[in-house]
Amino acid sequence: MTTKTKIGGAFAALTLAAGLATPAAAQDDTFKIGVITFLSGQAAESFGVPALNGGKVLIDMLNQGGQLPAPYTQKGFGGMTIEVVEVDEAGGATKQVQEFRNLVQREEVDAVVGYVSSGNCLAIAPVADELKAFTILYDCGTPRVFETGSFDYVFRTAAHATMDNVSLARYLKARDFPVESFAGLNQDYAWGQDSWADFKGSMAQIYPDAEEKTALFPKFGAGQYGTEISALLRERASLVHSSNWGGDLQGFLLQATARGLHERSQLVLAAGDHVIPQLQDKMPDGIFLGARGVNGLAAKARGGELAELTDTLWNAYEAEYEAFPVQAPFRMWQALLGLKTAVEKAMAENGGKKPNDEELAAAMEGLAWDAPSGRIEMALAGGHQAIQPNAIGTTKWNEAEGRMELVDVEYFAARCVNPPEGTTSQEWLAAGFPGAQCD
Amino acid sequence: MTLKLENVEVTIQAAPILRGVSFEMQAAERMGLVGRNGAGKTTVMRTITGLATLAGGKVFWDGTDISAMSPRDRAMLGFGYMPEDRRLVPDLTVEENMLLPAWVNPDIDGARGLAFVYDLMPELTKMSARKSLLLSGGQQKMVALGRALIAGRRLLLLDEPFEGVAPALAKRISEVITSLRSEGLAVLIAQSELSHSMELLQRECVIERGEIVKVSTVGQDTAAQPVG
Amino acid sequence: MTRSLTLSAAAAFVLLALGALVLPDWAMFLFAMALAKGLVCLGIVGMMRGGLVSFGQGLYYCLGAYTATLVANTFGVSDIFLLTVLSTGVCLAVGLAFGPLLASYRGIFFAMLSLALSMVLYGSLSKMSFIGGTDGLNIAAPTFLGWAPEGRALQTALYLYVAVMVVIAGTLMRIYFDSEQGLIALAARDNELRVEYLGASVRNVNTYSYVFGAVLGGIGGTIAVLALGHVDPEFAFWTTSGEFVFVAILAGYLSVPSVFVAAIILEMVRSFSNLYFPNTWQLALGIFLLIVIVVLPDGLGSLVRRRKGDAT
Amino acid sequence: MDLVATILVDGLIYAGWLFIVSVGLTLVFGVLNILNIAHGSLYAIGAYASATLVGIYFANGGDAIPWGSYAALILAAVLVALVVGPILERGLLRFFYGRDEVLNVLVTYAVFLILEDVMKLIWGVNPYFVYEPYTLLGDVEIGPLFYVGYDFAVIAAAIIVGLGVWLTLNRTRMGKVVLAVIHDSEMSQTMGVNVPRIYLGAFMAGTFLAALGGALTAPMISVTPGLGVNVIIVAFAVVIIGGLGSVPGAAIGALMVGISRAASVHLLPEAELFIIYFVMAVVLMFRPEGLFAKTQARKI
Repeated sequence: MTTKTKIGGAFAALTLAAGLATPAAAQDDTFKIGVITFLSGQAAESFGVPALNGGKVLIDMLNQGGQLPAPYTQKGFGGMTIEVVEVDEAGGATKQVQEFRNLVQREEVDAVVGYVSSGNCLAIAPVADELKAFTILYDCGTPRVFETGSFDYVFRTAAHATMDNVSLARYLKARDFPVESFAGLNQDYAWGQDSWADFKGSMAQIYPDAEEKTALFPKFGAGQYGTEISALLRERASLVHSSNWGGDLQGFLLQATARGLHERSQLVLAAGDHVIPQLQDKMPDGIFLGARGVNGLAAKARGGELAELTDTLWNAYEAEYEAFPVQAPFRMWQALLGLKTAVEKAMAENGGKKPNDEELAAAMEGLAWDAPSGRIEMALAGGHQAIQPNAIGTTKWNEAEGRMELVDVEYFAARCVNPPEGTTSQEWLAAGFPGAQCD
Repeated sequence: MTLKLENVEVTIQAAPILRGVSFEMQAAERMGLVGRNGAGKTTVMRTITGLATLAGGKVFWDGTDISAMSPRDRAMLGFGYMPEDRRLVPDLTVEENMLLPAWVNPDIDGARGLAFVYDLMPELTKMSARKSLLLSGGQQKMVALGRALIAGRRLLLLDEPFEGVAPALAKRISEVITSLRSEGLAVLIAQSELSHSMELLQRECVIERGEIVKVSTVGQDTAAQPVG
Repeated sequence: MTRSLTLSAAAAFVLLALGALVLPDWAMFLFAMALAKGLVCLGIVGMMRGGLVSFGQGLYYCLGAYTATLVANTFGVSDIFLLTVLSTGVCLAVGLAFGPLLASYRGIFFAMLSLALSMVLYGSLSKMSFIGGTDGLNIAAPTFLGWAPEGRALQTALYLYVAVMVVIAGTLMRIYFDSEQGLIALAARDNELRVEYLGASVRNVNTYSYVFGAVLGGIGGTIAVLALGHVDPEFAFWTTSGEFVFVAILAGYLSVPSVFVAAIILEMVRSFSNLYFPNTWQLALGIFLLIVIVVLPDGLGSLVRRRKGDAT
Repeated sequence: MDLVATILVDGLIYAGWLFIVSVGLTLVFGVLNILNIAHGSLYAIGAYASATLVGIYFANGGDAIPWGSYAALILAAVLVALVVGPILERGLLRFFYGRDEVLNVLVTYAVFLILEDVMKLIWGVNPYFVYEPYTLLGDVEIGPLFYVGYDFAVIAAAIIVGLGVWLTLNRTRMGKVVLAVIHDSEMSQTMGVNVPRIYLGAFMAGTFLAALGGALTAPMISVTPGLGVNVIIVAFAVVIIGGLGSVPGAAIGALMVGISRAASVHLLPEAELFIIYFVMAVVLMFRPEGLFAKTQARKI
């Protein structure tokens, strides 16, 4: 009994501690967002930290007000100062669900913007709906989030990953690249597996005669690709596809180019732009790559109406972090600008009050806005899933200026590389892209 | 007085193993520590080598309190320990096993020690280059004795040197220990029965359930001395 | 003994149930998750009594969670009782298959082999893209004998359910600890050979403890997945199992309730270090682990026992 | 070149790397009886240190003598061993000697967590590159395939490390004293062996080998956070297969894993992830303590 009571005492104390830790009450002149992204682990370097940095640059400019071109001239979100609570995304889905609940229920944030990992997105979406907490998934790629579920309070402001690989196949066709056979090297987890399936599916439509060769799935974070590169060299495929990212992509490129794989096979990278600032001239010329949207170098090269917005953020980012923004900050920008548009739209409708979760969700549904990455339209999943244009280009080192350029860039309209509403991406690929609107 | 244990208490996992053990040994004295299995003989040995942690009491060497001294520093004082289960290094040869104390202690002349041991136990010469892994239990016992002899210039602690050894070999080991009489070092022999060493011991301590119950001069059973 | 055990079980339940009244929403969820994980850790504590530490308890945690999810998604079952029984059954079967094999291993080898088994499950699930691969699967909120609560009611119901499970499992574990088999396990921890000489089979006792651990892992995994709404192969990853071991070590093998207190402490520390040190929460957690291991080498349970010792 | 030869070459290259990262783990376990999860962090620190040092080397006119970068790689591992080794062993691990093996796994797990963030605090999250040493040795053409000369340098390094460790342990007095401590540290103390010093030395040697593994790998990868997580699991598997504490065991374990992995990538890519656990499970099924468990002297 003594044991029980002592432990009971400890338990009661914990209960009390939990009960007392009440958050500061949310104020009406600030808008508090929880930002969840990788601050540690392998995705920190390539996605998490650049995205957070991009977010900070934008939020600082918004909080100062008047720094951005129209329609983003109003200070903060509808005049409210933006406040950020950062959470590290590393640690697995279990931890993320707990942290999400803490953010919403303990920290009482007004909106959550986060999640690079598809697994985390899948886990968070139902919880967000259960808690009726307005949530933006800003980065994760899996189409499954809205294809296997529907959520009232959850929005994804970036296109899902199907677009990346459809665009690659279309790019090959657009440039009349001859493909007799193709092989793949992708990370052994859902992202790599899905990307390969999408690429294979797209190739089956666009290059029906091309032969599918070996598909390698080295362990995530393996670092050593010697054996895989031997296997790929032996295959002599016309193409080698990879959706690797971060350290895995850098390691693969370093080892593959040292052994001449890029001379034997054309390398095509679904999401490869973000390693350019690190690899510089170690990135070989002539690689076809995408950036999961018109992001990074492709956005800079596009010019046009969005040039002012893009350049403003680009320059601010470059000044602050001494590197140009790659895909991750672009996706954070489109999420935050979308949130700003939704908040201000909701305030216009409710008479200028700080909008609650319902009002925000109503405003966000089917919204369209401009971001440095192009026009973002919440066109799928009943207005909860964005589509956006995409671009693929070819790497070329500019010796004179000492920087990597993207040449022969092809831009694809959002409706050319994304499935239409009502079709899952798998069905769409299998049916040969019905309803695709390419110019 | 060379070695003195004063009210030594040792507890292992809350069980008292030694309860106020006290005795003394003189230089060049040969003493037996007799008791049944589990009486605490090995723990007394481990207390002297420093392997067992004292819960109470003190150990003195040459009048200095060495209770807090590490096993290694005690080895440097010239203690040689032969554990009951030999504990040789299986990957090393017989000679290397015996030389090990000399390698780590500059005060020990390995070559001389080795010559002394081979002289005492000529049968070890033949197997000097064999790995101790390949020896029989009895052979290992002799190697362990040789090792203890090289390390132990002042005090020899022998735990059950005759246990599990063929009678002929036991006799041989007994002879070896007997022949040490001229070397002037203190020897403490732990055993459950005295049969092999009666003739070489001067005194014996009887230990029961962690307590010394009797200290007597060998052969004079009646003249129990007070413990202190 | 039986009477006092019944009393303390009842007292423990009342105490836990009080939590449902006073805890804020986020904390009730945190406590429910901690208690569910505590069930898994209780299984490790059971093995620790016999000197074995499983570094692969994530195997059953994951297996239970996936069984519940697949059954729920395939057959539309949402009743929490039925799901618990089914996934526990699967874990029991797997535990019975591996138990006798693992029972002949000791120390670090037992730890590493159990780890390898859970990593094989992790690897297999990661490859199975038809059930979500590494992204995992979602499961809908459970019903309770036809009642389908939402919001706070759902959280409260889940919390009370796990509280009941904790009290039942804890009581059974206490009875097991004090039974002949349990005492043999404790004796085997100190000297296995001596126990074998006495004619008891350490192997059998270790098998029982392992199978009991498997069942508890299954229950814990089922409740965790129903609370979270999501499962992925990470449930079987070695770091997950490592955390269970940490909780078991933090609790010590002396006291049953301290397992659950330890589980709650770990969740709280993790949650707050995450909030206050988003960039260095691993550092904070690591330092916390070290402090616990240094200050409480025999776990929280020893703290209680030490005080008890002082009192008498 | 036929497939079998390719598999052998690839397998050997991978095995060389595996051996370097595992041998320190097995050595530390053998002497200190601690299965060091933080070994993976030491590997990562070695990679960061070598990236930093080689970077400094080339920034200060190293281009004139690029070969000097190899010295910088090794120096980085030595520095890690000299700095981090004593901090961890004297500052932390020595308080846990003789404690439960599994508890000590948790202690090193805590160290692993701490070091992950410490590395982030020192080096940030941006990647480091030192590709110069990787391309310096040129290409080796074997049949229709190109290999990078550096890959074979890693095999050579593995052989040197293996022979070095084995000869030190079995052919020098100090090594034999270490063998005695590995077998029975308690008995060694009573023979006068300075066990704490041996522990420190062995841990520093283990740290050096882990850091060397990282330092040699750094030129072929980008050094980023989270580098150590995967290393530790494969190194565990290798030493468990070979028998904890056995240097030849680590070599055999590395060869078995390396070659079976290479065979799997070429013939059955789907199985690559499992192959290491498969080999481990099969070995443990027949040899519960691994292939070369510590030898025991006969008891009778």
